[in-house]
Amino acid sequence: MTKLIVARLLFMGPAALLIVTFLFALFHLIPGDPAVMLAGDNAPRAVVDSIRQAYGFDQPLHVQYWRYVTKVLQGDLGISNYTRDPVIDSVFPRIVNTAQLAILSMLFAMTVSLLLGCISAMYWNRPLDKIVTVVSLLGICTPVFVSGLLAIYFFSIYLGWLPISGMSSWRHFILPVITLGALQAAMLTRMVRSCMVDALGKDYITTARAKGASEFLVVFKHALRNALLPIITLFGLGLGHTLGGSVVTETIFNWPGLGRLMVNSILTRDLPITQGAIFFFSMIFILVNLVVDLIYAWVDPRIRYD
Amino acid sequence: MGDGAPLIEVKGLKVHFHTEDGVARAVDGVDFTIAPERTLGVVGESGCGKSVTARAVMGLIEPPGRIEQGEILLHLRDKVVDICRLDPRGREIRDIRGSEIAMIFQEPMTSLNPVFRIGDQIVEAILLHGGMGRSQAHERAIELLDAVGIPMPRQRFESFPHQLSGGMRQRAMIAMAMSCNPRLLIADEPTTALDVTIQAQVIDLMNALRRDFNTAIMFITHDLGVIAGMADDVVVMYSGKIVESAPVREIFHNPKHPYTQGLMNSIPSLAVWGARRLKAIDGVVPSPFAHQQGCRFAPRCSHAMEVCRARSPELLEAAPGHSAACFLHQAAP
Amino acid sequence: MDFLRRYRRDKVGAYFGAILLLLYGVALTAQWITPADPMAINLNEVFAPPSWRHWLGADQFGRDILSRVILATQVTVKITSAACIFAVLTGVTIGMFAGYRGGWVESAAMRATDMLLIFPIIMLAIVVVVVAGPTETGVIIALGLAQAPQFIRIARGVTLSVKEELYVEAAIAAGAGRAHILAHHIWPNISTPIIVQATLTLPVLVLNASALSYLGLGVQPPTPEWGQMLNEAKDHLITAPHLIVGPAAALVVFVLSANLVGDAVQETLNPKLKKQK
Amino acid sequence: MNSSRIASAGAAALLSCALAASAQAQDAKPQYGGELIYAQAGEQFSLFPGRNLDSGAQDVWLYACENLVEMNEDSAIVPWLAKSWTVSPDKKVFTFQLQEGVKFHDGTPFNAEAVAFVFNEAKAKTFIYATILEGFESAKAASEYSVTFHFTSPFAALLPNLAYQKGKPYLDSVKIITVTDPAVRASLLEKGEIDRTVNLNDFDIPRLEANRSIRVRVVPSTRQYYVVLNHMVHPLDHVNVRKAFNYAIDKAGIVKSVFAGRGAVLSKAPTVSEGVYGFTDMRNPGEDTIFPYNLARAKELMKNAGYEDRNKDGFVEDIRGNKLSLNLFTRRGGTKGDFQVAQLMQNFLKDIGVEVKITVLESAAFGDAIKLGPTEAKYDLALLSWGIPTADPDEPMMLFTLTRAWKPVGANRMFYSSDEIDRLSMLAHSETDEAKRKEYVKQWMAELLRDAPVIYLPTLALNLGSRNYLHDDRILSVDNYPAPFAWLDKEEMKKQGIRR
Repeated sequence: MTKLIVARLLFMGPAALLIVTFLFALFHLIPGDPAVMLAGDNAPRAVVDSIRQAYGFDQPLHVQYWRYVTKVLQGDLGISNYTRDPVIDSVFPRIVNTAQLAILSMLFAMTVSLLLGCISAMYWNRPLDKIVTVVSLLGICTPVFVSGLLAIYFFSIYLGWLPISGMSSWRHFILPVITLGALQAAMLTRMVRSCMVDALGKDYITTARAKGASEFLVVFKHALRNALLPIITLFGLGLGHTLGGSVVTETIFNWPGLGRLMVNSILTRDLPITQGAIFFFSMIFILVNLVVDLIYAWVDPRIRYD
Repeated sequence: MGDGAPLIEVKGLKVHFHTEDGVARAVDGVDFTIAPERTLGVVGESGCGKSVTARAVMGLIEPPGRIEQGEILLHLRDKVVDICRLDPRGREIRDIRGSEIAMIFQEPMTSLNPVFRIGDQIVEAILLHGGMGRSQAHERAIELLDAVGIPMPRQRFESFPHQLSGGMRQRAMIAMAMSCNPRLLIADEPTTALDVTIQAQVIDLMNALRRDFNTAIMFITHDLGVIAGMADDVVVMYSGKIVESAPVREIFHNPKHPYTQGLMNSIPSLAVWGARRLKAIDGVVPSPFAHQQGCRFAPRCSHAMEVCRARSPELLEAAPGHSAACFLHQAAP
Repeated sequence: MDFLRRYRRDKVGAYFGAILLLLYGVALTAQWITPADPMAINLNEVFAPPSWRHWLGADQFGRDILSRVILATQVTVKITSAACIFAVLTGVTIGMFAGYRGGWVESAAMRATDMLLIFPIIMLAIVVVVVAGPTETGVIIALGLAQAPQFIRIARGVTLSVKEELYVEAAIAAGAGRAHILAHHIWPNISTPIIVQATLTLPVLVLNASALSYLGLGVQPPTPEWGQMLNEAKDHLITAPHLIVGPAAALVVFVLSANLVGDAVQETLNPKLKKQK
Repeated sequence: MNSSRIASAGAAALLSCALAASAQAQDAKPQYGGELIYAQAGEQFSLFPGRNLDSGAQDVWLYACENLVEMNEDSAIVPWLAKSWTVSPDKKVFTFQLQEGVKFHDGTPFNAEAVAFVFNEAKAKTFIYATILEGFESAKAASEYSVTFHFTSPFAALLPNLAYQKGKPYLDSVKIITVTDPAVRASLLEKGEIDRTVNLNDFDIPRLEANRSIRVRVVPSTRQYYVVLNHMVHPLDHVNVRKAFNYAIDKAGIVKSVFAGRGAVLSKAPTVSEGVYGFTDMRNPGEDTIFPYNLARAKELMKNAGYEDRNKDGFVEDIRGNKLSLNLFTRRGGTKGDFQVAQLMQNFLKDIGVEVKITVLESAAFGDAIKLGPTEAKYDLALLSWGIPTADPDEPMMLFTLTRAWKPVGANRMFYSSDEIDRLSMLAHSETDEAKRKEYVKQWMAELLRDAPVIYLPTLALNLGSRNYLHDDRILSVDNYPAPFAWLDKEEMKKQGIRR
């Protein structure tokens, strides 16, 4: 097991370098010139050239690349083209914000989906199951910006209970967490339901009942432990996605998260910020996947890792 | 049947499955009794309803299956309980399952939960019915693993099902079943999935346990050889009904129902020298969905008479302790 | 075919199966069955509420929303279905192969999947525009690629567990080749979560398609597309609420029927489930 | 990131950070204290003035810093930290007399040294806007309170002398938050979580105005939409075709459907709008805008340019029979309503039989596509907008219509060239006599109407939503929203249940 952990952690180094190089090449492959973006549509060439010269965009690519990599190796992720603030100062706090939102919404999603999924599997094809199915499907179909805006209009303005934007108190967390969590919960419920049905059909369930185990024990211990495999995979993916930041949720609830920063930096070709954001995000993502794989082995002994 | 009160009395049991394709009459009126500390062999081709009967006794009939009619009387020390009337997911039936009646299944590969250790699954069975702390249960489980002949029981306690062979897993199942000294052990084709050598070991093991734990066994199989080595009394089932019931010697040497005779003729016997063609019973087992007048075996029965096609025979005594459901041995009413 | 006979008996599956077929029928014949010209702009009817002339009302340029939803069905259903199939095919083959081979092949494939997941879909889309140009195939590849990792991980997870089963070893002992094993033993076990996941990704694909249209990918105006219509309706949620009804209803019907058909298919393929009912 | 544009008010506005020291008693009603919460749309901005061009950034400056001179509602240059200023006869040296007794936040005195330092530093560090001060050489402190600016070439600067307001600000502090989604900004204003916000969705304004405790101000801006006609592409080099395209566009329809009737105003003059110096109404009498919507006239112009629908397929063909089909490049979300206007262009030009294919490009890719020279540019039409932050026509004249300013050098993406336009532009560039300069600008605009190098479209309007307990904040047509002397009516805030 430890061999696996060490291998994955060692992998993070080269992976980061690979990503940085890949991004650098990509940014110079796709159209879009930061100097033009900075100067604006109507700026004369003189202005554009002066910016390009001032920011070192006119250096040959390999020089720019080498200068960037050496700085990164010393832990300096460079400064943003726009705000000229160090990348770490603008990226790191956003990762913390996104992580808070992601973890809370995934916990919300997990509890809701495990509960609903198991219930609808126990009452397979009976009215309760049908209701859960339709509700979870509606949850998936509603785009986050619709559910978000409606939640704001109803809870914040009409009822006036909850604040709309900002992060200062716990009450600010309720709407974004539930909106983002609801989407993930809807997805996970469907998967939990189908995996639970699969598991409940197995022979060891009959054995468990033959032992005199209660229905609760049969479903939530014997069946659930076996259904956890695909569920954990999806949970890991869901966490990965939400850690990447849900651009829409962050825009609607004005949540200064990683998602919005990453997308904006791509659209405005602010390469240092994109690199910094994706660099941190990839590290977190690899860690999340490592944790998921460890949980995997713990849950399913048949998968040998030693 | 043995003297004294029976352990299990099954009367007029009917279990039907309501599926889209129609109503399947898996068990269509079955009567038999199981005496304490005796082994009842239930034999019949696959699809004759023997497994459904076994699960009915354990109260494991889940929708779309439903017990239409009949009683399954379990004689406990202080009272008699009708298992048919108990709620399959209720508290009362759960106290019986695993402690009064235990069950082992055909597929050792899938009957044990793959993600839990063998020992833990046995400990769970013990703890479900109380009377012991966790550490005591731990030791008890190891004793049981040893009792069923699993080498290095302390280490095997920690291993997972997929780390054991088919035979070992079946032994673990038996250990789990016996963990609460059940008064009846239902074995639903426990040897079918095993190869012959392991089969013999499991049968010897069950006979030994029967004596040590003086447990009654309801042994379900389609293998007449296993019945011969195992059963005290035998019940032969055909298409949801019992066609013959007698002590094991009677069944093998003096089969009265044409179907039982057909089964006996289809066994290769060492006793008879020289090659003789084995006689197979011609025709096919009727579908459980079919509504058929008269005796279900009539279409395939060489002695079929007019009355056999008109009405279905009752299971009546043709000789002391030996009953058959066939008009050959009863006066037509 | 026996599958159809058994499938039809499941009332819900049959009913929603019919709706799904109807939807694909609409998608095929969209151009000819729209009540009005979906592109006709009429600035006197800006945001006209639902009326006899416009059953679902008119949008910002006075175009008939019902006609646009119908025409959009063609675009959206085609793109999302193709992208879903692309994701399933690539995902399952890579996932099964990686799970089965194990060793460095598996870890290489899984790390590549992680890489794919790290890049936001917008980045993937821009690269695809440069490589494949702003065509529909471009959209399909970008959308499919973004969803493939989910299938890869599920397929790999289940393959790892199934590979350990005795009957797989028995099949190998019987001389079955790897392809045979994957097709006959591993795929039936994977089909359940994969089918569910496939029907789950449809709504995500529709919404991602609209995010991509911001980048000038695929559908160029004035051809309508559900995701785009939903986005435009977002800005007028309060002033013109009727704008969102058309595309949202279409999306719900499409996803609901796809998922319920998925359930029914899953049930017919897996008879053991029937016993449960 | 809404479109960035050249920042700060050109030659006349010089930059420094200071707080006016002497306080003057105001009438009793305005009261001190309280925090103003202002929600702004721009995402990318930096507090360091020299670094960023984003309009969002400029808002921030206006709270924290003050210029030597300011611009008021009707875009006249108003003295601020500089009492007065004079220009040398050869227009190469400008001398500013500064206010006495003004201190920086940290107490250091505000004097000529500080001003000179700021500007020399800007030039040395190549701050973005420094290069806009064409020909700026250096700044010297002539005395304690007078600073001189030396230019290599004459630079027209308009310096009327008006009274100014001075005093101590009423607010304790200003909290600026960034909310990118307009619908969320509107709901924050309704809920009272913010006091003031800009760039509201035009369709939300009627709802907000209906709310008693909210006041919405709408002001025409200096940003005018236009469609580039690539003169390198036949027949766009033909003036009748360009005029036909102009007449074919229903500008009122655009204002109504895309901008809810109030988010934009019909343009009264080419490129230059009301807030800009030298503006005169160029509309013919009785017409609501330049090139008013006239489908018949447009078709007629196309006809005598040789374009008719010969094969009755709904599209016009030239004499040799090939169909007139053009591509239109546009961005999406760059400027308010750009994607919608592009679709309407496609529809209106289809009415006169011209097939238009829209290519929506992601902002950076669009930037690349429209920076190319005459031979590489691939667009026939491109939807853009021209804002004039300096409120002085010199910028569009020098960069937009001049032959010398063809892309990639300037911003003449039409590759349009007219001697008369060049002549008028150079004259206006260095003419300091007000009357003469206004006349040149007028002739320049008349020439643009005669030659129609682009399709002229409506001018955007700016909006500012604020709670009614906020008083004395201002909105300028150059997309600035200064509020240095704003104050909050505490009782009204309590009445509205705003607790902070």
